[in-house]
Amino acid sequence: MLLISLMILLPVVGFALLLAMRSDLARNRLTAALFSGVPLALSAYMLIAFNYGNPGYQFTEHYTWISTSYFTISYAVGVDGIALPMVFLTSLVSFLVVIFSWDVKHRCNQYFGMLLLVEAGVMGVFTTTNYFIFYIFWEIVLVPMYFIILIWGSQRRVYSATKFFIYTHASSLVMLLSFFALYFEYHSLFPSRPFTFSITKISQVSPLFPALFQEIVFLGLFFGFIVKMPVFPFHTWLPDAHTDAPTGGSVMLASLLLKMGSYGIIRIAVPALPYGAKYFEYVILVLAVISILYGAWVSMAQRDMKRMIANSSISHMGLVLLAIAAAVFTLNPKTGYINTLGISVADFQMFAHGLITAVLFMSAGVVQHHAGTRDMKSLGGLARKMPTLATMMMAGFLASLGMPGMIGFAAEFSVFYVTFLSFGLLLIIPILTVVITAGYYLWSMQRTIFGADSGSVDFSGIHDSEWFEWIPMLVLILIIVAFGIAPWLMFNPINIAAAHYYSSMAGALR
Amino acid sequence: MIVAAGSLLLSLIMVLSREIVHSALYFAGVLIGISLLYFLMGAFYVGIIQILIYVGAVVVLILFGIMLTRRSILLG
Amino acid sequence: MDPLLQYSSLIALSPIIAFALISMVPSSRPRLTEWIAVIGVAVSAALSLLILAIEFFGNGSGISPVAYQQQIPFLRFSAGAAVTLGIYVDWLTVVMTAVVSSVSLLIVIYSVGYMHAEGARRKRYFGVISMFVGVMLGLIMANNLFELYIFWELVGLGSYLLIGFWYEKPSAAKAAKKAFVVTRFGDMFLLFGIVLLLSVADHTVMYQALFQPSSVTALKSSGFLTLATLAMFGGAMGKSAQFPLQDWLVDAMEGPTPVSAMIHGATMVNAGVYLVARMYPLYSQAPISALFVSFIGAFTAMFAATMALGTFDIKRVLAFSTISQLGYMFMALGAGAYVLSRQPIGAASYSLGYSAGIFHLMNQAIFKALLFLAAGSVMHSLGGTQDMREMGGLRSKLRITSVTMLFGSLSLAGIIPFSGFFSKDAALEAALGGTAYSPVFLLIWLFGIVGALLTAVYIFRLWFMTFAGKPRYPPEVHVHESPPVMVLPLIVLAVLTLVAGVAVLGVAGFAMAVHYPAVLSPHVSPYAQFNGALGLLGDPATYLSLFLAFAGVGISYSVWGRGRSGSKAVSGAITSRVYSVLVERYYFPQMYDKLGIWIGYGVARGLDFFDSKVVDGIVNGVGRFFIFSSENIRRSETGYVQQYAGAIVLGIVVIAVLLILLPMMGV
Amino acid sequence: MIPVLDVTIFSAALFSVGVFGVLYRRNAIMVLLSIELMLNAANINFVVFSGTAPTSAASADGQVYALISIAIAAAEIAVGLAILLVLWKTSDTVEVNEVATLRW
Amino acid sequence: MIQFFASGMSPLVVMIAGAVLAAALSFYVSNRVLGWLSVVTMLITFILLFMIIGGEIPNPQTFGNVMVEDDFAAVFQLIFLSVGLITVLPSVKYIEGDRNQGEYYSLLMLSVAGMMVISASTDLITLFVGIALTALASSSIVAFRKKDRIAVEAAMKFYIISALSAGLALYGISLLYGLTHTLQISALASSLQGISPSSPSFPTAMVALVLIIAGFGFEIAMVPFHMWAPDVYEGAPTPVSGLLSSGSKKAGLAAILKLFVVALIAFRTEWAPVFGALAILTMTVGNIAALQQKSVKRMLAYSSIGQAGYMLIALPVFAAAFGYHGIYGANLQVFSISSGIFQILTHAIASSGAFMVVAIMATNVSGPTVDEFRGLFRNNRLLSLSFTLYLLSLLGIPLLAGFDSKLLIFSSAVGGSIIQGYSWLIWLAIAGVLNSAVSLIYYVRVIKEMFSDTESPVTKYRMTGFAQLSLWIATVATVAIGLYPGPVISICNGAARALLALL
Repeated sequence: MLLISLMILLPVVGFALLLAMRSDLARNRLTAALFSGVPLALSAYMLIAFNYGNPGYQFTEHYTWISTSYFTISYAVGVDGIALPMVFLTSLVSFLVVIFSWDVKHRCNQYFGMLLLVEAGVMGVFTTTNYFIFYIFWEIVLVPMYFIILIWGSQRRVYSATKFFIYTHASSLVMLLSFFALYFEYHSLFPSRPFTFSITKISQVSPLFPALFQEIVFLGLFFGFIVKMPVFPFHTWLPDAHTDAPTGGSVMLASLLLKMGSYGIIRIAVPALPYGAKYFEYVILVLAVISILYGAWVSMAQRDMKRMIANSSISHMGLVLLAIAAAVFTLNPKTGYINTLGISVADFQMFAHGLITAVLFMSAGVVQHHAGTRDMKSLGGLARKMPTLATMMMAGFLASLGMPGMIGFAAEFSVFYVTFLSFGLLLIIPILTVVITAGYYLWSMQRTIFGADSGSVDFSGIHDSEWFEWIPMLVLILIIVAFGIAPWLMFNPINIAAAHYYSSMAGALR
Repeated sequence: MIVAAGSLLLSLIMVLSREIVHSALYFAGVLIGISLLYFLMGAFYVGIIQILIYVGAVVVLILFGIMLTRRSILLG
Repeated sequence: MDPLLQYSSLIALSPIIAFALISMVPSSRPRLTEWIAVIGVAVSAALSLLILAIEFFGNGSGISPVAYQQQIPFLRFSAGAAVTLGIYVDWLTVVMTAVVSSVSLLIVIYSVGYMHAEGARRKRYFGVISMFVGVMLGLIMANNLFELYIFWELVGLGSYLLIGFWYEKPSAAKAAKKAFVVTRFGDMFLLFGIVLLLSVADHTVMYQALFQPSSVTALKSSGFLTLATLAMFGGAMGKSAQFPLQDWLVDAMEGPTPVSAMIHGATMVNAGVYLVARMYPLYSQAPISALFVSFIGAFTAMFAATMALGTFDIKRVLAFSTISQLGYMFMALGAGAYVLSRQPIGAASYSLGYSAGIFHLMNQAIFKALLFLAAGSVMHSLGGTQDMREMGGLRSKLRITSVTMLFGSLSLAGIIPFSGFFSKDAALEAALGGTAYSPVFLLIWLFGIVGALLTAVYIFRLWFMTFAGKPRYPPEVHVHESPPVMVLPLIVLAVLTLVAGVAVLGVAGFAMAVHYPAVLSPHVSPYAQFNGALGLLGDPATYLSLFLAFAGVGISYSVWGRGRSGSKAVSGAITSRVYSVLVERYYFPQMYDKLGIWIGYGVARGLDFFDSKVVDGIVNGVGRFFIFSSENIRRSETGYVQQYAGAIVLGIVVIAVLLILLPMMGV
Repeated sequence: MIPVLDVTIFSAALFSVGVFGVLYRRNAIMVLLSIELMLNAANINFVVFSGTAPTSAASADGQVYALISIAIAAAEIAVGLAILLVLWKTSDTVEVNEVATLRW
Repeated sequence: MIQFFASGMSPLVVMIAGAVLAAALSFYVSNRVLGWLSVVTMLITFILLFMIIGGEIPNPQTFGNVMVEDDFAAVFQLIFLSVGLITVLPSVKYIEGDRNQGEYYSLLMLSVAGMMVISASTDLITLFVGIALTALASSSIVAFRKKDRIAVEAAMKFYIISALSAGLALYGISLLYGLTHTLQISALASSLQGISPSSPSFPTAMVALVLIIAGFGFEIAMVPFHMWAPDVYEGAPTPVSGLLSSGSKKAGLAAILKLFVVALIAFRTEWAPVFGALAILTMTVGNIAALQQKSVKRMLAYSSIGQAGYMLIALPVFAAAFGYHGIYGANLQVFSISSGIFQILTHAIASSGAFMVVAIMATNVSGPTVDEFRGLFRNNRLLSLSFTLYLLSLLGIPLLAGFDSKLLIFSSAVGGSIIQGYSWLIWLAIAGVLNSAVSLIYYVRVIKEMFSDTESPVTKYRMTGFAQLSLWIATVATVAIGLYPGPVISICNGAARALLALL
């Protein structure tokens, strides 16, 4: 089965083609749509063909890439229940972003090419089962994203792009070192077995790693991942990058790139170093809680709409980390037992946030595009001029603040549930976010789409969003609502897979 | 021993001397001292080559160089 | 089981389907949306009344506690823990759906006339209002707490959309936001309580499982029961606008008047009361929570009534009145629960508080909807003003409106034989009943009784200022009675205020709602009803409150009733400090604004500053540090080759030192 | 026979003088001369150690190394002087610290 | 004839012959022909080297205890030749208007020949001769534009420092000779085993060690022996800078590998921490100093210093692995050396490519500033894209050659840190990683300028076919090795094994 490889390769081919093409909007965007549309179709097929009863990896592929006596790297990909929502999210959001960017005229061939390359990288991160390939894709994502911010960004794009690049690159290098540590430790623990970068093989023996090793290496991995998520206090690249990126870039960044960090934690950091995670459980918890409240609270102070949404992402990704902390808390060092519910919930919240935040950034992009500013203080009364946009934006905001009937609520509730299971009454602190989030979203709606014109923006020539702007949003909202009404459709496979994926820990100790 | 001490002294004077041409001459002295040392150690061939090449060629070369790179010889 | 119950989910679904249909209608055809909305709500009303009638008159006495229940999956956390969606029909559900859907129907019909001028925007109005009714009914029919929370939030969403219907008015947008945020503050506690229950109560929040005596006992012994019930009451306080979260409901008057009627009469605010009633098996085992509920309710009842005295906005008076009446309901429910909690499990037999609370809810729904619709009719005829100082003397112009409103006022004031009398006195009696167990209830009862007096005063102040005396509105306003589509609901509701109390009490002894706590006491007859009108009338306290009600009306009449609305009494009072406190609503709005600005925005600004200066400052500082060191290292390249040579020699020395030191350091 | 230790001490001293000269003198030619001193010190070592070699082949090696080094030194000085001459022509100086355009 | 070409010495001989021929013919043939001559010479050598690596020409072949042509030598010679080729091709255009082009090509080839000697030598004096040959040829060629003050200044600095280093190194070598009476590296390795920290000759050995480190540290621009490098790289004709950065520095590394991995292995516990500290220092100073450079050439010079720091990581890791028994230790020995060589190789390609871009950009000596790269992408795609690829490769972005090698070298450090007593090796990896992050700042600065929208201040660059070819060679090598490093890694393994075979 070449399914996954195709999903990774097609965007790369598209990228190469687009770079080779001339800058011709009509043809470029069709090419981009094609090369991101086919992966979407493939992932839709995957949703159908996926065996939901099988908790393990499916559609696996395995090729040896580099092989020497001491260094073996294999290209290995596969999808299980944990990766499935992420894969779907990636192909969906990428395609919708291409559609949304239908009218980007400036250096359009490169723009679409970069978008496709980001898609390929993210897809690779979510599907690979090899540490090394994981890192490669992880890094590949940085370069096109950097260019997207740099070339098509707004005012402070140079600063933001550079900051993004340096910050995340530094963290990923630390992560890489930790991978190496795992690689060698595995071999020195089992000299009879060959060196391996296989995520699954290392996870299968992880509880046997010595305690100090786990603690140190976990710290490295954790740092690498939480910078990407991002988590307080390593989050400051995010508002800048999101704010200055073009809309398509912001969407990719928020919907997909942030998920790479949390995905890394649940796929790698915790299973590979369970006691390291256990050792730092309170660190994880505290960082998560701070991120949740801090991100939300800082959002409230923002005037720039995108900046507000970016900060809210910090808050929502904090919920992901909170769920992870809840799972780690249940880990029993003696038996290797872990209640993986937190892991599943984290994955689910990632999926939810990926869908929702795309709508948010798209709506901010439309506002920017049509009204010419994102400054909420100078906006106002947009709903009368742009009813479609206002509807979409409101739906997105409501989804983000956890309105039932939309996927955000199911995810948020699950997070609170697992938090209570692990931490009990401590839940009262993170749950405050429910109010703060509602506060800043509603306030920003009051300032932008409701009320009267502020008078500082000329609304005379303004018109409602274009078809290529609202259709992607509508599609996302429909999916948000669909999974909001029946979240079990996505949650059950995640849950089964997470339990299976982590079961090896107990097995190793037996 | 004396030769060695003498050479060392000469080398010091050479390094410290303010006039370059003098230095070059002291340098020649040092080299000759060293070649003497070679003779004393029984390495005659090396000693001869030392005199031939160093004292014969290198010092001349250096003097030549000094001459070419000075505005006025012997006037500092 | 009645076969009709299988279709009971339609009660909630039909307005939601109507909403979906309306959203597909092109906005150029608003008329169609009216029809769809009316039909959608009418279907629920018809169905729920039918079920009520069948259950009541048909095989009423044989009905089991859980008449009907079904579910579909939502989230499955593990083998033992899952949340589902489903419907749950018992007596409480039947009563509540009947009240909510029928009153809503009348309001929707009224809206057809009231909103006529809105043009194409009616599509949005009728769409949202259908949704609103639908989710409220869903809330009532939910079969577990989680599902209740879903609808609970959707009700909040509906109120947000409706209050902010005229979103281009900044005050409306602000009021909508306030309504949502303040109720969400309460909802947060509710969510917390639900999560708590879900986690400790065997991973289920299904009513059926939760209310098993065994599980309630287990909860109680786990120590979480009080916390969970208190947390849930937090949600109820938000939704039902109890002190200190009452203020949003007053601002919510920014919405169209039928919306106010809907929120106050039929739907939203009742949700909190419903929640406490639904969770009665839990509250009746948690004395602290019960006492708290009762106390907050009683205090709010009196507190809101005082504020109602201080406003000239006709709708705001009614809003305060709603808050106050909801307080009575909580007072009754809490008192009943407290008494039950003091009796041994299995032998508890005190249902007065519970019955009174639900009964009052029903009556309030009716007369409050009536009052609001009548007020809307007044505003409609006057061209939109809400200030009572610009009314007066309308009795002759608006005959039907004034009479129906009088009915509503009498009911609210608790004048026999209007429905409000029975339920309010029952509530006060329930509070008095609590004194046997705790002296606090004496205070609670006192609050209630003072509130009753004030209620009569402020509602007749409203009535007199509006309809009596001389006209104060500008003469050019052409006053006319509202169209039939608006008047008809008024008449229906007015009749209901007159008959509901007598009918229910007389015919059924209000047996149906009493059923519920019987879950806790299987040995007691499920029909341990309170003794109906006779019981009430046999109690001296009743006469006290009745006297106070009449006294209140009298005071009103003496001050405002003789056409002296702009008189000295008022102007004198207005200057007094006490009065200004009332006008400013005890400075609650300012306090909330301050709170919002200081805690919300102020801290946010502080954190933002911290974020950009400190956290990001460190990040940038690291960068600057590198640039700084780069500059220094760069400057070490002086261009002097001898310095380079020196560096080499220095390097040699350093390496030598390293070679000596490193073994010493044990590397 | 001259004691080996003494000679090595002498060569070390000579080497140090050379290093000192490199650092101390500003004139490029003097720097060159000092470097030559260092090379010579190494040569002395080669020669003196060749005397203590266990085999005659190893002993011969030492002297051969010395010769090679003399050759290299000669070549070096030639190239060095050539560069200095060019420097003189372009910059009008052979003071090493007067040519410091390239920096930072 | 066939016998000659079957000899392991043939590449060296061909190179020297080419150099002599170029100098001799310079009066008779046109400059263009001279360019072709050097290219052809290098190509022939290339083919010969491939035959050696492929085993067509028997290897290893030893030459009288002073040289050996084995896989190690061949791989390094291949690197030098690639660099030479990449350097020579744009040179044709670069020195178009200069006189004495014959000498230029001749010196260039001689310099490469010197490097080849270094990589093949098994005797310290041969090594020294090779270094002297390289240094002398390079310093002359730095002063190739003898009217150019800056170039001459650079030559002077280069010359003085190289001569000083030669003095230091030679003195150290002479001390070693005194201790063992041999300069044959394998013999040294065994006879130095007897010197333990308690033996009386140990201090002498340490002095020799320090002097040798200093003397050879100059060649690879190891901090604190690096200070000449930026000035010289900036002042030299740009192709020569490329040669220095990518060629002679690598030759220095080859020398260091031979010296420390083979000859001085007995003192590994002494030099391992020293090299560890120097590696960290080198990469940190190089990368941080590069941050604030305006001249791209100077920036590349510092970057190349920083990169040398990464390469040095191989040494302490090898030291750790050498004492470690079992399959793990044996593997790690080869791994560390091999990844060091691999890093040398990838850096040589990317760095020479980058210098050639700079050479193409400007024919003036001090080179373009970062600002002058603004908008380059609009003017010249090949130039800007290939430059981006080189920089990203230097930075270590996946699927480019530099990434693979950086990865191997860092991973070898992590692998070594597991060994008892060498846990500090992890700091090398961490420092390397942090430095990578820091280096991103200045690499990205140039990339950012190239892709900015503003109009380029400089007109379009017209490139000769040769120059384009040079860029293509470097680009293809960077990408191909990045995508499929397997074969190259196994060649490096062969080289590492050949080096270890000398022990």
